Amino acid sequence: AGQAAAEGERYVLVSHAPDSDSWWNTIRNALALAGEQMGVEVEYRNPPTGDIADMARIIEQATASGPDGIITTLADFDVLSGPIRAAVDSGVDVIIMNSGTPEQAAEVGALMYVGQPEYDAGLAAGQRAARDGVTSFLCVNHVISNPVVAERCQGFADGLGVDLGDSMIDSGTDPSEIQNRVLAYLNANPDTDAILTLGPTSADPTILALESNGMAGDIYFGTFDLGDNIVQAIRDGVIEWGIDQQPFLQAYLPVVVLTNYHRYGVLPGNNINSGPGFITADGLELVEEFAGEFR
Amino acid sequence: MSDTATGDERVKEMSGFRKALIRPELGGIVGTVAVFTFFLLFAADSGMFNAQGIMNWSTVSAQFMIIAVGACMLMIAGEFDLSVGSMIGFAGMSIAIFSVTLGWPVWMAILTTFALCISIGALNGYIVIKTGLPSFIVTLAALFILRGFTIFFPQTIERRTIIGGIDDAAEGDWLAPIFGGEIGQPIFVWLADLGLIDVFERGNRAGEPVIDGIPMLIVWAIALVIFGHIVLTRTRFGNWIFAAGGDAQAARYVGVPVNRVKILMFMFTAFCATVFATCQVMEFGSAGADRGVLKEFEAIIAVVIGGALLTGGYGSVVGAALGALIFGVVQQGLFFAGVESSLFRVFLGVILLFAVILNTYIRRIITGER
Amino acid sequence: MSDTATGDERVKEMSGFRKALIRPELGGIVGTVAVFTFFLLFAADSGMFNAQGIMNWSTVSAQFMIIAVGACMLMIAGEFDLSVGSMIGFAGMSIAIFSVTLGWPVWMAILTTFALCISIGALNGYIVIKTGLPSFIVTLAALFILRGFTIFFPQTIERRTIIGGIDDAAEGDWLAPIFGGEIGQPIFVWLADLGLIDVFERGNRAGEPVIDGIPMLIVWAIALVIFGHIVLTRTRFGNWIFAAGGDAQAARYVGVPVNRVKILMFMFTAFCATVFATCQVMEFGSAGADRGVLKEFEAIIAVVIGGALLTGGYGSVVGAALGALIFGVVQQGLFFAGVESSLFRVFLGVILLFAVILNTYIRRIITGER
Amino acid sequence: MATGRAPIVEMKNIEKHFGSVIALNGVTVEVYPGECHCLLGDNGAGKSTFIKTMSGVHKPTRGEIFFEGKPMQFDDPRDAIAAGIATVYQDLAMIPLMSVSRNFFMGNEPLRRIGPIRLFDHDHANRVTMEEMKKMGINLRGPDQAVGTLSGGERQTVAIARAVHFGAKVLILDEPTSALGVRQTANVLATVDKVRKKGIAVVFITHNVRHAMAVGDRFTVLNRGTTLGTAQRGQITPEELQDMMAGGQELVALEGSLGGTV
Amino acid sequence: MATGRAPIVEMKNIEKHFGSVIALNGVTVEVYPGECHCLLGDNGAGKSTFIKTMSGVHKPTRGEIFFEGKPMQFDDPRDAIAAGIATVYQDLAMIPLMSVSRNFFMGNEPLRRIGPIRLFDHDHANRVTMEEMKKMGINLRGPDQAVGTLSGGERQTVAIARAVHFGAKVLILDEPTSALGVRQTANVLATVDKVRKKGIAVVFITHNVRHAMAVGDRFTVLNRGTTLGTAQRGQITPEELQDMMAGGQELVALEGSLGGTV
Ligand SMILES: Nc1ncnc2c1ncn2[C@@H]1O[C@H](COP(=O)(O)OP(=O)(O)OP(=O)(O)O)[C@@H](O)[C@H]1O
Ligand SMILES: Nc1ncnc2c1ncn2[C@@H]1O[C@H](COP(=O)(O)OP(=O)(O)OP(=O)(O)O)[C@@H](O)[C@H]1O
Ligand SMILES: [Mg+2]
Ligand SMILES: [Mg+2]
Repeated sequence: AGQAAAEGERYVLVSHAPDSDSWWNTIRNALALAGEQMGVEVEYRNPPTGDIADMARIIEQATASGPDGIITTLADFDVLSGPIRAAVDSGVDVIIMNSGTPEQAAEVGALMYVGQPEYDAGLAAGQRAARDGVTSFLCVNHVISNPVVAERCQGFADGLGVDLGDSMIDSGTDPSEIQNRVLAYLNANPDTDAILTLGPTSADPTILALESNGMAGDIYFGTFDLGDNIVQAIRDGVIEWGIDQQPFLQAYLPVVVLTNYHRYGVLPGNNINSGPGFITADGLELVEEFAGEFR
Repeated sequence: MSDTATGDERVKEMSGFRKALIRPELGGIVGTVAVFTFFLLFAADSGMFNAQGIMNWSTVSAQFMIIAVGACMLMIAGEFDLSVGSMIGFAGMSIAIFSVTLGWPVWMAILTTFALCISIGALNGYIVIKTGLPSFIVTLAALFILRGFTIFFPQTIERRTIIGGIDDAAEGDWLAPIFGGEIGQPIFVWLADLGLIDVFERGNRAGEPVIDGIPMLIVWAIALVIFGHIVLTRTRFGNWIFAAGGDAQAARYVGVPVNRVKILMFMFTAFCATVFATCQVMEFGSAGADRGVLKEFEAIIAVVIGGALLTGGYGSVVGAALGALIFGVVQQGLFFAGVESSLFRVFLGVILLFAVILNTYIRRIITGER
Repeated sequence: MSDTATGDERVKEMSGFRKALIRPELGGIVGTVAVFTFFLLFAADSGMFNAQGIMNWSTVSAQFMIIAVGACMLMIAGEFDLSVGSMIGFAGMSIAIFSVTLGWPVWMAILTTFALCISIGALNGYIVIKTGLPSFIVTLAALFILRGFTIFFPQTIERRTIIGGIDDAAEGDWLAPIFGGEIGQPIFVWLADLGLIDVFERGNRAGEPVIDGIPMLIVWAIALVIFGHIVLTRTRFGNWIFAAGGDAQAARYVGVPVNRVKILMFMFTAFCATVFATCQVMEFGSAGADRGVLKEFEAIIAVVIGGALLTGGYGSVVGAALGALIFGVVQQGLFFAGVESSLFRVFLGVILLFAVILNTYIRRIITGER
Repeated sequence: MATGRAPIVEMKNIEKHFGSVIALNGVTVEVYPGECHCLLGDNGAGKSTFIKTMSGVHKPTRGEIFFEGKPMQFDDPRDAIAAGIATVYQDLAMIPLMSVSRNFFMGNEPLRRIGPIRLFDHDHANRVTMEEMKKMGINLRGPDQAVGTLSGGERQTVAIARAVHFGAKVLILDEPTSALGVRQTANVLATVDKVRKKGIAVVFITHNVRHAMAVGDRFTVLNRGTTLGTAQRGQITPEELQDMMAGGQELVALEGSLGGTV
Repeated sequence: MATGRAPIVEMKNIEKHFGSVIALNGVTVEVYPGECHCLLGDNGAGKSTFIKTMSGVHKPTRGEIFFEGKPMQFDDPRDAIAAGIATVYQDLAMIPLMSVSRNFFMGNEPLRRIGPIRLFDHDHANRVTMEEMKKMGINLRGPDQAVGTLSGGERQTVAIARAVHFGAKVLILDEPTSALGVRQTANVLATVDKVRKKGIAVVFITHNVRHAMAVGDRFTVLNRGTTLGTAQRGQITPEELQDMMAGGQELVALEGSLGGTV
């Protein structure tokens, strides 16, 4: 961590995701790209097991290492607000990305919020599905113990105006188990209208599950976040829409904003909502090319 | 001269029936019967026992079986391997990197991965043997190291931790179908024609039977169980496995090559993990850095439910396979029965406890252990 | 009559210096020195050794220490507990449910949780003692059962897996500050006045020192280490712990109440896990269902790095504390040094292996084990 | 030698079953202070089981135990030890990883008060251990030497020294000489003799008739869980004892040189 | 009895060090076919270590081994067993959880060919085990009875029967009688006698002079890792042997009844 970069600014991005969460690769790639383009030094940090209490320590650590700015998620306001406030107070500029809400970001003293409030995204998706005539759904949650992601299901249920109840299953992360649990659920609840998956980890096996039980293209299927197989499935008509919260922007913009703020004192006046953007079969070219890498 | 000779007045006789019943697999058999009875009573109308439902829990059980066979034989040989889960992730990622990133033919990627993973298994075994450390520690270290690399390599090379596109690469490959294919399709078409199994009613495959064929995963599971069972009970090497786990020193004294046996079992466990990973990668077409997390525990649990002794020297592959079946059926059955899915872990823990208590009782009767 | 008597011509003498050096903690001491040297060389200018940085890795190490003390004493007593991580999640959730959902006063929620968790620890111990099963299996079952309930209860009651607002509930509570508070604030103000530590530059705490005080977490860690060390080396009960783990049968023969010792150690481990959870909940104000995942391994690793023997009867609390320190410093230090975070696991695995090999060597010298 | 005095331990009609195995089937034995009572018998006759009921390890399935005339029930080895029955088991009760002095005082740790807390008095323990071991003719490297580094004979000696030191009224020795060399055996027998002279009752289990004859005052022979009776020293010849120990059956015929040597 | 014939095993100047412990310091012993060679000595004299170098468990630090006149190096117990050296260890090489027949054939599994594959011939193993155990006078419940359910004496017999069955040319017994009762001991001694008469060389370790005198043809006494020499049967009295075994030092003085009985 030398301070040898062209202009010398150093920014640390702290996420709440465990090491292996593939969605965050886009973030890392965008972060690296922004660092390169702006000529600043960037670092990516995350708690290896996804434990948010460990994440608080990482924010404290980042603060101690004296960066110019910290970009962090606000996965659990109670846990993270203290360390983030301490960072702000000790002179580090903070931008909240991804999780949390604009109000919470303001409350901890962050410069701004860039992201897609999870609940709101779920709600928007639910409202859209309700318009398409959906009345019951299955939410495939591959990280049951992560409360942030579960907000999406809650929002979706509220958007539909139904009770979440038993609609959310704990699918585990093993693809074969996810596939078979989805099959089991659909078998036991054949009148399910829609499926909501919360990311590529649960979407990919669900696509296979639907292909194997013949419901592909038949059942209303929406997902969060993008990946190779999701894009292909959207093209094939298996998936209705994918909610793209554009992780690229969530990492890229804060670096750009912070750099410009530190160099020229300019700062956008508003928060930036990077999502929800609904990706459908139309206009998939670029999405397809960069899915999982920059999209 | 003998206290235990037939007709000893100091030992009450055991009935012949009871004796015939008492086998290492008994716990597994009882458990399997109990589990099936339970779900037949409470989830019979949920589709759990129609063709699709059966295929569903069979596939999940087959997965567990593949790793349970390896874990079982290793456990009987007196060691265990916590790195199975990480090895699964590592093997899948290795195939993906070789075939997709480096563009090797898929068969070469698969064979290289097998060679690589089996060597890592051998290294685990070698360290355990040479340092005399408990395998818990050595393989715990391997768990962390392998998982670390599984995340590090794709991230550094491909800038992502899920690598897809393996199915495209595998198109036309001669080796890939052995792991990812299906067999017996005509049988199912015929069964569907007879009306014995359902056909799809809607969607783009309407009219086709709901089951394509038997996935190779299941074939592998059955083959490995049979192989493991024969090796263990019918061969010289099997006797050595029991001996190495029962008392390594005693086995060494009478000339059993204990070190070789143990290292080979570590390699076999790695082999099973790699089979698991390869089937998964070939079926799903992608490899992720988080594949296989906690699978080491699931393998150990299946083996222990199946009656093996954690400390080695006792157990049966058939038992482990039944353990895997119980595990798979309970897991999927709870979904069919509509039980709140977070309670699955609670059930798992409870079943584990009951199974080992039952097994301990059976084992004491068989071996006269005190 | 004695082969090992002083002056035995068949034993080469060991130098006095070497003998003084050889203690169970030696591995931990060597490791600590090595780790600090390493980071002083490679991360000295990263802020790792300024006030905030020191507080950062101290806090993380203190966390590990709290659970390591329990795990260490239990391991010396010959058992271990894989349910520590789940217990942490469970305890936190229990406090949250009692205080937030049910609206009990926080002190009552905390005390009830302690009672509950210690009872669960006692139950673990009781099952291990009564059934004679390996603690690996019993506590593995507990791992699943507790984690299942930790997810199930809040989801059923509150429809989410994270419960916040505990800090509001704890406002003015007499017990909460003992876990979530800080001490020594005046010292830091004074240090800041002297310019020895930084002050906040802005916000509503501008002018205050960047470090408020020493979190109770660290106080608890130090207190538990001292308590554990004294109990283990200075009391009758400590001798019983060693005896129970060294050879339970032998200890029973001479009248050591082995069952009581083991159950108490399970309870103490549960106590430590609950302290950990309570400190965390009081500091952060919320409890989540995923808290504590994998902490059981981290505790065991710290203990083993600190020189304890996985099979019981040998080890030291000070060693375990040093193991926790190494663990914490390496984990945070790698961040400070800017190492790719996925490599953390790789480092951890490698350090674990080296540490146990070193410790095994030291132990053989001390105990004449073969 | 025992008449006129009251027995210190009386075991009456002791039965012990392990599941389907009947290990003891009504055994009655009395032990007097100052005598060395030898317990003899075949492998599996139930000797170890019998003394384990005496020392509280097993609870008898049926039968009564009187200690110093009063009926006693030992729930736990602790109770027996507290009452004054010390036992050196066949499977040695020593913990190899622990130091000699910790082993010596295991279960009887000396305490030192510091205010309200009572700590293990290591200095006292170390001093006593060194002294006691020296008395037995063993020079330790130091009191913190691990028991694992001692030879089998040395460990046996530590175990006996420990039992004697804690003021046992009854000392039970289960085959203490079986793995010992000639010198070590002589040493143990001499110790038994010394202990007996102090008025302590010794129960001594052995397969070796000569060792039994050397130190025994009375001999009880067990066979398949029952007693074949108790004989006084001088009332029985080694040959008769030998025959009884073999369970009253003819010995396997051995040619020439072998006869009568075992 | 040994002269004129070539020794089957010659151990020359064997040294064995364990780290800082010198367990053997140059021991030379010859074993002839058909003799029973007794190895005697104090606890820790190095007897077990010595026979372990003979049977391939330990590699000697220095020294040479000749087997049937040819220099031999055993890297592994397998090699020694293949050459015809079978050993019954002090710490019994039996696996309690395994069945008697699996234990009996452990390391020597009989194979049955089915096409290209060779399977463990369980029928053969079971039959042979039952027969051999019956010859030794032990009636098993069945060949699949676990060894853990046998008594110590029975296990000892299985171990010896196994060694003899596999056509050993040299049979090494490490303190086989130490934990045995009178009858069992007589049985083992009779077996040794029988085996010796078949022309097999027997190396017999014991602490009991009488057992040694009963079956031994020659006696080698070890003391602190070196040999005090080898004596022929008839050239030495039990008392001299006793003295040598105690390491040539005076025995601890025992009063009256104890003298000369151990
Ligand atoms: N815990 C136990 N469970 C079941 N059976 C037991 C147990 N302990 C002893 N036995 C059986 O009880 C009988 C008597 O055993 P015990 O150990 O008392 O014999 P012993 O006279 O001491 O023999 P040895 O001379 O070989 O030491 C044996 O048949 C033994 O197998
Ligand atoms: N693996 C080993 N490592 C270190 N020292 C050893 C080892 N094995 C034996 N020794 C030491 O070597 C010496 C000889 O031991 P050995 O077991 O050969 O004696 P022994 O004559 O068989 O005694 P006993 O009559 O008690 O069986 C002893 O001092 C012992 O402590
Ligand atoms: Mg006995
Ligand atoms: Mg020996």
